[in-house]
Amino acid sequence: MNPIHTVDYIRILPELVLTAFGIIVMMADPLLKPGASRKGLGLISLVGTVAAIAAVFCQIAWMHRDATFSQPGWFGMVRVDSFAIFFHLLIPAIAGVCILASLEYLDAQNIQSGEYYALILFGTVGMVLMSSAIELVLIFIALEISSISTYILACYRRRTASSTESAIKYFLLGSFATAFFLYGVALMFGATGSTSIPAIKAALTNDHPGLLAVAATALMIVGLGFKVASAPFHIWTPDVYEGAPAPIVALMSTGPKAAAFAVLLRVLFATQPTDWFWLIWVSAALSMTLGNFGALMQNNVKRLLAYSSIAHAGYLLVAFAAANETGLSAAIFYTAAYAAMNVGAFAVVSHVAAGGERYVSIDDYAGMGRRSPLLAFTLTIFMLSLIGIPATVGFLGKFYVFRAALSVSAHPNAMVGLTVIGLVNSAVASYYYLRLIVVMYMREPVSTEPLPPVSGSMRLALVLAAIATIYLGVIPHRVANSSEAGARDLEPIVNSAPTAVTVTIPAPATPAK
Amino acid sequence: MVPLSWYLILSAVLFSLGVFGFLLKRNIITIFMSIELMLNAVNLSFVAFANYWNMHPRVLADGQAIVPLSGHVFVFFVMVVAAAEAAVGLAIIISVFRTRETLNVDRVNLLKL
Amino acid sequence: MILTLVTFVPAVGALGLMLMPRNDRALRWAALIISLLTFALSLYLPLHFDHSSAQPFQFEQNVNWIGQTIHYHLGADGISMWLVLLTTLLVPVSVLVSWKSIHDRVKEFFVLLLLLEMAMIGVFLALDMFLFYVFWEATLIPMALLIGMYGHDRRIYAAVKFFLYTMVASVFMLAAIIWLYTHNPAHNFEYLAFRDVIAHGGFSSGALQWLFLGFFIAFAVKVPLFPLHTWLPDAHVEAPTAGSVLLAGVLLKMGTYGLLRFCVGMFPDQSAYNSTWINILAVIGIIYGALVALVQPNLKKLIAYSSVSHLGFVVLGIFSLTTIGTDGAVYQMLNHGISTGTLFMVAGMLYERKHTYDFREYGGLATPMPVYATFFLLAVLSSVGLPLMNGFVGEFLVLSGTFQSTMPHSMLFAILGTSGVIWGACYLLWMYQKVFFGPIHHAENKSLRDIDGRERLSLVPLVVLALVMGVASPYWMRSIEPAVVSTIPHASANARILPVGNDNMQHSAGAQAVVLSNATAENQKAKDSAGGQK
Amino acid sequence: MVHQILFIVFGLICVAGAVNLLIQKHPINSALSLVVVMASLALIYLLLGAEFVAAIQIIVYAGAIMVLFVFVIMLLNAGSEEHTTGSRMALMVGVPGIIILGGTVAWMLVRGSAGLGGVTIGATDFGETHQIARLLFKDFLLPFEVTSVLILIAIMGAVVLGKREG
Amino acid sequence: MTKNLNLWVIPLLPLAGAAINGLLGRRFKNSMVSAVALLFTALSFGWAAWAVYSLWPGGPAPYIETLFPWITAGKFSAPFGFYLDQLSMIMVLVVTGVGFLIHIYSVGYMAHEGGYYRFFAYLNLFMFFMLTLVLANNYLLMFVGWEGVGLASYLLIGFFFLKDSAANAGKKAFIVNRIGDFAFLIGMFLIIQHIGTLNFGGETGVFAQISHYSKEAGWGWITITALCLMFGATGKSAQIPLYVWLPDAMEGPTPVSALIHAATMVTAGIYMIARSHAIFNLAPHALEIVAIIGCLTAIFAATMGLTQTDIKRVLAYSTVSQLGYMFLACGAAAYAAGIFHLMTHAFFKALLFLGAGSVIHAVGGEQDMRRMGGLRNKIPVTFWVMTIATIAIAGFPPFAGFFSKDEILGAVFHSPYGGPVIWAVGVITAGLTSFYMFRLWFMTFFGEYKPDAELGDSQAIAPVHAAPVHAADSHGHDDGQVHGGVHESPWIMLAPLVILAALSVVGGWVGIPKFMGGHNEIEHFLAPVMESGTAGASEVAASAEHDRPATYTGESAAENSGEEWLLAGTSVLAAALGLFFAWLLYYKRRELPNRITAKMHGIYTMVLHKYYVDEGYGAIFVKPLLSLSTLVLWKGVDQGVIDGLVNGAGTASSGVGDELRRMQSGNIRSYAAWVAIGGAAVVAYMVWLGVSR
Repeated sequence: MNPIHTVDYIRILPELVLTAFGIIVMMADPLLKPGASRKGLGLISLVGTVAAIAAVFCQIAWMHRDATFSQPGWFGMVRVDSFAIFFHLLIPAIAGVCILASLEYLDAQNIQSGEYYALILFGTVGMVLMSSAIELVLIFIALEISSISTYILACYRRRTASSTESAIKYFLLGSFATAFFLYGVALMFGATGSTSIPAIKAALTNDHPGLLAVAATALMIVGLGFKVASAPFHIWTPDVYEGAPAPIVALMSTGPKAAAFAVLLRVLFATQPTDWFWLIWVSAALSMTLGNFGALMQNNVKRLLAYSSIAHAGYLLVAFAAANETGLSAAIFYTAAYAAMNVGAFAVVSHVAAGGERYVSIDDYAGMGRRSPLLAFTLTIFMLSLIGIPATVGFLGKFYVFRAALSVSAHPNAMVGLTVIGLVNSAVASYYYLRLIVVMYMREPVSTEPLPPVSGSMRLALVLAAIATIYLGVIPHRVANSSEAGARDLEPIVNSAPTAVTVTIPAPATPAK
Repeated sequence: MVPLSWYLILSAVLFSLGVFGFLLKRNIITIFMSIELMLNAVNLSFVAFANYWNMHPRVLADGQAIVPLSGHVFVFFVMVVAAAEAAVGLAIIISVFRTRETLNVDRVNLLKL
Repeated sequence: MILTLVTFVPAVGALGLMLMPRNDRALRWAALIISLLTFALSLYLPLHFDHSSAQPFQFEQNVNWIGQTIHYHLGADGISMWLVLLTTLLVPVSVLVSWKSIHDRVKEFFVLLLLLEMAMIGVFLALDMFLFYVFWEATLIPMALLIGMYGHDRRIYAAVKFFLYTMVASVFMLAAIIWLYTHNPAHNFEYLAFRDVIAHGGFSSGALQWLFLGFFIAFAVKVPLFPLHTWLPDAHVEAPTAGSVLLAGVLLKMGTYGLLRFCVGMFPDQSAYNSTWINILAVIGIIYGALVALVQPNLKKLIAYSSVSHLGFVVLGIFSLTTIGTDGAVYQMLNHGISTGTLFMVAGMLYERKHTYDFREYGGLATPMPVYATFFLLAVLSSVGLPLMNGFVGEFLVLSGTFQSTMPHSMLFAILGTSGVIWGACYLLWMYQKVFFGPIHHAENKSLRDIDGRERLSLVPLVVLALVMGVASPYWMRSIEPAVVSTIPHASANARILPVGNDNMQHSAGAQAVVLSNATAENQKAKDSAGGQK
Repeated sequence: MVHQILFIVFGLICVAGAVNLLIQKHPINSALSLVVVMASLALIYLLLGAEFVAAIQIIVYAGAIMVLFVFVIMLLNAGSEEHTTGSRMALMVGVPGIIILGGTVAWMLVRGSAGLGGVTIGATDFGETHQIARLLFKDFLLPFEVTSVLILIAIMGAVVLGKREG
Repeated sequence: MTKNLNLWVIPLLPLAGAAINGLLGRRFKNSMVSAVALLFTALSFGWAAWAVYSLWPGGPAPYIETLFPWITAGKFSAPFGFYLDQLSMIMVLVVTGVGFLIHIYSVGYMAHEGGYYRFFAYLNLFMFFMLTLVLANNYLLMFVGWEGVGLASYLLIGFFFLKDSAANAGKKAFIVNRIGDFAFLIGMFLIIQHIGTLNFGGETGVFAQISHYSKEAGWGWITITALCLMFGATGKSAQIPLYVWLPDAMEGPTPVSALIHAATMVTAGIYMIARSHAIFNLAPHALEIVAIIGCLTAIFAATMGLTQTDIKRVLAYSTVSQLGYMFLACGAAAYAAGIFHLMTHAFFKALLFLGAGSVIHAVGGEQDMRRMGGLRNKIPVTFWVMTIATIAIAGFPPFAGFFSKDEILGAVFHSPYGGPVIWAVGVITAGLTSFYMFRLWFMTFFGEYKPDAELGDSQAIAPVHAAPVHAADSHGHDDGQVHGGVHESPWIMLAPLVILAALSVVGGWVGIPKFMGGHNEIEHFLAPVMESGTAGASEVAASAEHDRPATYTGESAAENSGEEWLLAGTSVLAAALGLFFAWLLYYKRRELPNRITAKMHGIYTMVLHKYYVDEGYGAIFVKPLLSLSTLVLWKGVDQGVIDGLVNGAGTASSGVGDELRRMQSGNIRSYAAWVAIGGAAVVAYMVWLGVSR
């Protein structure tokens, strides 16, 4: 008899779809003559992401049909709950926008290879899988899939030294961190005898977690902290982002990050929040401060955005520190918020950068308001959102985060302190984001050479991102609700969530069966 | 028979040596090797723990028995990943060499500040 | 509903403008028409304002916005209503002012202007703290861009300074708002709910103090209160005329409005507790601003510092925590909006002709441009606080309110504040003389053309209003006072005045009855009680 | 007893190999010393009764991966590394870091408060291939399948990055 | 009550005139402008006269009329209300009457000036505010007029605004007045706080309520209030210490000096004190201070008048000194006398100024008396009216000045707040007055005409701000027409002079005191007012140590007429002495003055420079203030400290940012080091945590 049921295939439907399209693209590539534009493949892969999203909707429908759907499947490997669904929707969307942004970029850099798109799709598979995996083995593999594909993509402008350098840095440090993560997993396996998160959760909550478990958690935090670029493991970010192709930065600063955050959530909340509260607190404060202050004097837009992404990871960690349901939903929402605005920003960057990524310094944006109103306008929206001006998603994201931070019962003063640090940071940050706006609108252009016309695909990408930024900023109900649902679904695993930070051993886990 | 902690300490030592290698070696390939060393250290502890749990089976709160062998499986997957990483990593190293004509990691520092 | 219309007609108009082709003439007219339409709509408010209703707010609209917690809640009371009218009046005026002076990137200019109007109106009408904060921050961007895109030489510095100052400050307010929300059992951001929570929440005075400061700092920067004022001169000097007009006319009022509605309205005890040092700052502001204005070599800088001085009066009045003082403060907000707005407009007209604000370039202009001189003089007088002009009513009420206040040392503050009338005369007359009197040193000044019809058209309403408001203040007071009374519950207790019957009560009872809608009642009561004592 | 002697022997060989990896100047020597480490590790696996793991350790690691390394080293005919002082941080910050890290972990393990105690482990009859196979192809089927994607990416990556321009 | 008088029309008519001239005047012909101005002034005079008549006699004064509320807030409310009692009757008639005459005069005088319409618009505006001031039914409305006249005088002094001196003088006048108003406001606040209203009349008015209080022995709030009001009055009425603006105010066209700075505006302070007598009567200390300030100002200004050579400035100082008399009267609680002198002074001082104007007009804008002389038969009419005025002000019976001045001196002598000493000072002042007036008279009309005399020390004479010697430069006469030598002014200018001359003669007869067989109508007329508020006060006073009623009335002194004759005689004698010396020094032996000045050079220069008061104020207040504002506040605090901090924070944080970026050495191994140390920290912390549990 076949122990695997149909529903199990539904549980990994998006992954299947993405893989299928990836393979199609990969196969189709040799059929095109070398040197020809790969736009067509790009469109196919775009369709792939859309199909993946459709698949997710099918999953949602299924979920509504039978309740057991969100139980663990594949012998406790994956768990497609609303938490996973949220990221299932988010990540392919990101990938889609990045592909849109890449279409003209590749031609501009004259890179003709379909594998590019295939790699994006496969990487997406990994990320999507990360968000639904609840078994460390699977998590590890998914993580590696997304990482390795991004290593390769980062290296894609391989004629240029900067690109390869960023790739090697990313690769070496990435594997370095992975080793830490693995060591943590190993110790965790030693502590609990299992690598399945629910099991670990159960083991840790029942008998008093020993030193091994704590050390294991620590090492896993190191590994994942590297992936989400939170201080003090953020240090690779600026170099890698500067060297990598802009659309790929758009992807890797949002997609893998979101996925990694998902994993971090699942892992962290399998353990005792009291263990890591101060860890996250410090890391959050550090990330925000280092990120923002590092960005203050940046003249390279890509580096600037890299630092800003560190800072935003910090804001996100604030929500982690809140460690209750509102905190979770805030964190989940923030990933989406950050993705929306950051992808948009990098899309603009990748267009302005033009062939060989020549124009990436702030001065190249001078007088953008005249040279290309559309780009300037959209970029302004993204910057405002990154600052956290109301009516943009950036503001709501921060708002939810700090609301969560202030609503925790334990450590109230610590959290108020963290909130103040965060808010002051966002005020400081407004300076360098504003700089970009200032340059675009208040300076006269230095290079009279007109910007390349914005292609339809890029327009679409920008408009999509901008609309998402504004829409989520003004009418966020649906997304906010689904993020809350996600948080609630994480709760069975994180059953200590509502009474989050309390030293008392929480009630035993409801068996996830 | 050997105490578990011996194995673990050996793995810890190997891991630390791997980190040392990463920090102190200049040749990118060697650095990559020290990463492999770290992975091996991890594998050792996996196997050791698997063995330990095999001797001390226990039942989790939700009535599931733990599966000691998953440690071995994990090692298996780690090796797969390591192989994949090796392929990609070496490819990257090659393209770095093509653009830089050097394998000295200290010379690969265009991107800074 | 009407409030929503008033608020968002400009925004819709801005969208429309964005889609219009770059035809400057058409854009100008479109902007003018939209802003006038907004003004017409806003006129609905005073006409349909119910002076007898016991409701604190009128024309309310309250619907869920984000979930149950965040509402889209607009409402107007006497205070916000008039501030909204001030806004809707000043915007078309500033459109007229920038008619010729803006010729580059006209479209962006008017779009920003209209967006700014939307945000400003929203600030005054929002009754949901979240919504309020949204509008509050939303004013930042258009203003900063107006300064930075259309300003003068050091415009970028000014724009960034303005932005950062306000941004940093308002962040603390956000923290306070969120904190209050998380401790609000009703789990919403309703202003009134917050009031109740603070009143009955049993928070420690320490917590209240922090919250109060959180709000206070945000508003104090906007006012701007000494020593947080240094962004103002730069912003004003660099801003285009329309920008200055709106900045001085409305944005500063957002600060004082916030102080009144939120700091005083929500934290009565803390306000009383902190009144002393705040009043000290206000008085310093009055005198300091005046003295610094006195020695400015630059027309616009002088006016900017005069704003610091004038807003000091407003703060003084608010933190006298008396009905009279606060009435005066609110009235003074409107006055300052009109008089200083006018001053900036006339200054801008001068700039259009000669492209400098430096006094040394001027002098003796009364001969070539008499009409202009007249308007300028009227503006100056209204801002000097000459009786029968609007400025006097406000200052007088503020000062007498402060004088009677039971807050510590208030009498001293009142006396020091009163000295402001001297300083005001000093620097404003000095300015006027520098520009208009004395021999003409620069030959080209002999041939400066007097202001034309459009410019007169933009000035006349303000000047007329300044005169009318100086003569017929009760028309405004009758809607302002109930609002003030409901905002500061025990204001009357803070006054040291001996209640007596004013004989005009008997003489023109008719007029009185109209004037004091529900204030009369309590006056009467107070009188009776006093009579009892006598 | 035999166990312990064997463990100590192979453990020492491991460490020696690892140290040699560090001190060797020429990458090829480092690679060979790494092979030594791996081989002896395989033997330690055997001590732990993990035949399957031991086997693939030899086949995959020593066999495949290290060959790949050596191949690349030859391809780029990397000479012995010259000593550059690119980063003081590595010494000033990193070394203490490692010492703290290793020290803490080791201390923790020795202190045995890992809840595991000083239990002794050794060869057992478990870890035979068929058990692993059952696990691998039932419980861990999904990861196993997913690795195919991983391999695919690796191949593609190698191809993309490796192939000459054009 | 009686029929509605619509008092509001009286001030509004001139306002209408001002509005018409101000808005449309530029398009009018001069004749049209003057027609409008004169018409509306005349109308308002007529209306005032009618109003007074219809209350006269013994009508139910005071008549109160409340139009509509102006300021209402909380428990406070101030309406637009007008108040007509005997006091305001006199004032309104003086203002409108004299004002009308001066309007007529101006038609001729200003005929050739630029900005003709502007002048009349301002003049009418002034009338409006002045009438508001005198008719107001509450302090606040009075304050409207109070500030308004200040504005009007600002505009009119600065009428020749192309002259810096004129502009400065106008500004100075306004600001100095503002200093007074500052005190006035404080006074009002005090009244509001303690009484709750600012209205004069009515059963709840200030005066009705204040009568419930009893006289203050010490320094209670009433005294403070009174002092505040008094200080306000010193500003408007140019008393020490705020008199400095008035001499400079002579920069304005002469009719302005006549109307505003002699006849009407400057007397507002006196009027205000008289109006508030109910308050002052309760504050003996305040009264004493008023008296002292009054007499000090009187003598002080008189001495300064001795040395001035600018004809208008002499008159200016004499005005200050005369105002001192009125203050003195108020201080002696002889308000009626004060008002009486106010009226007579309005006549002859207006006359003097207009006459001086006519002289200046005749000699083509020259104002320095040393360039005049021998004009008596060149401009006979002017000469004769000036003579009358001079006699009147010098205080020779039976001219107007004599009676009012005598009334005051008598009152002072008897008053508890005055006494013989102050009386003596007053008499000396009288002597000085007559001296410098006749000096002016002789210097101008006698001797020989020397239009281009060498002015040795004109520089020295030149006062700080305004240089009267150059005053004529842009004074339109020269540009206007070519002067064929000295010529008499046109009749439109002379007619008002003649009328005023007549008034200066007979004006005093309404106040012939008892002992001269008259019966002091004016005092009887004002009695109801002056007695009104003081019911409580007087009975307290009666019970107090001295049995005189607080308000001085001639009756009280009627019985011992011998003493009265003596007092009157003394003052006349003093005047005579003054005349004699003037004759001696400036007619008989013209070389004497120079010798004397050479002798007592120190004192002379000091007096010549008006005791360096202006310089003193400049050195003590103005300059330090300006430098403080510039150096300390603006450059120091504002740009130095605050902006320094702000920008410093900016640079500091960017510096921090720069340092942080150093972490990004770009070297993989150091990055790994960071990761390692971070990992070590994390692990160490966690293990420590685990152990500590």
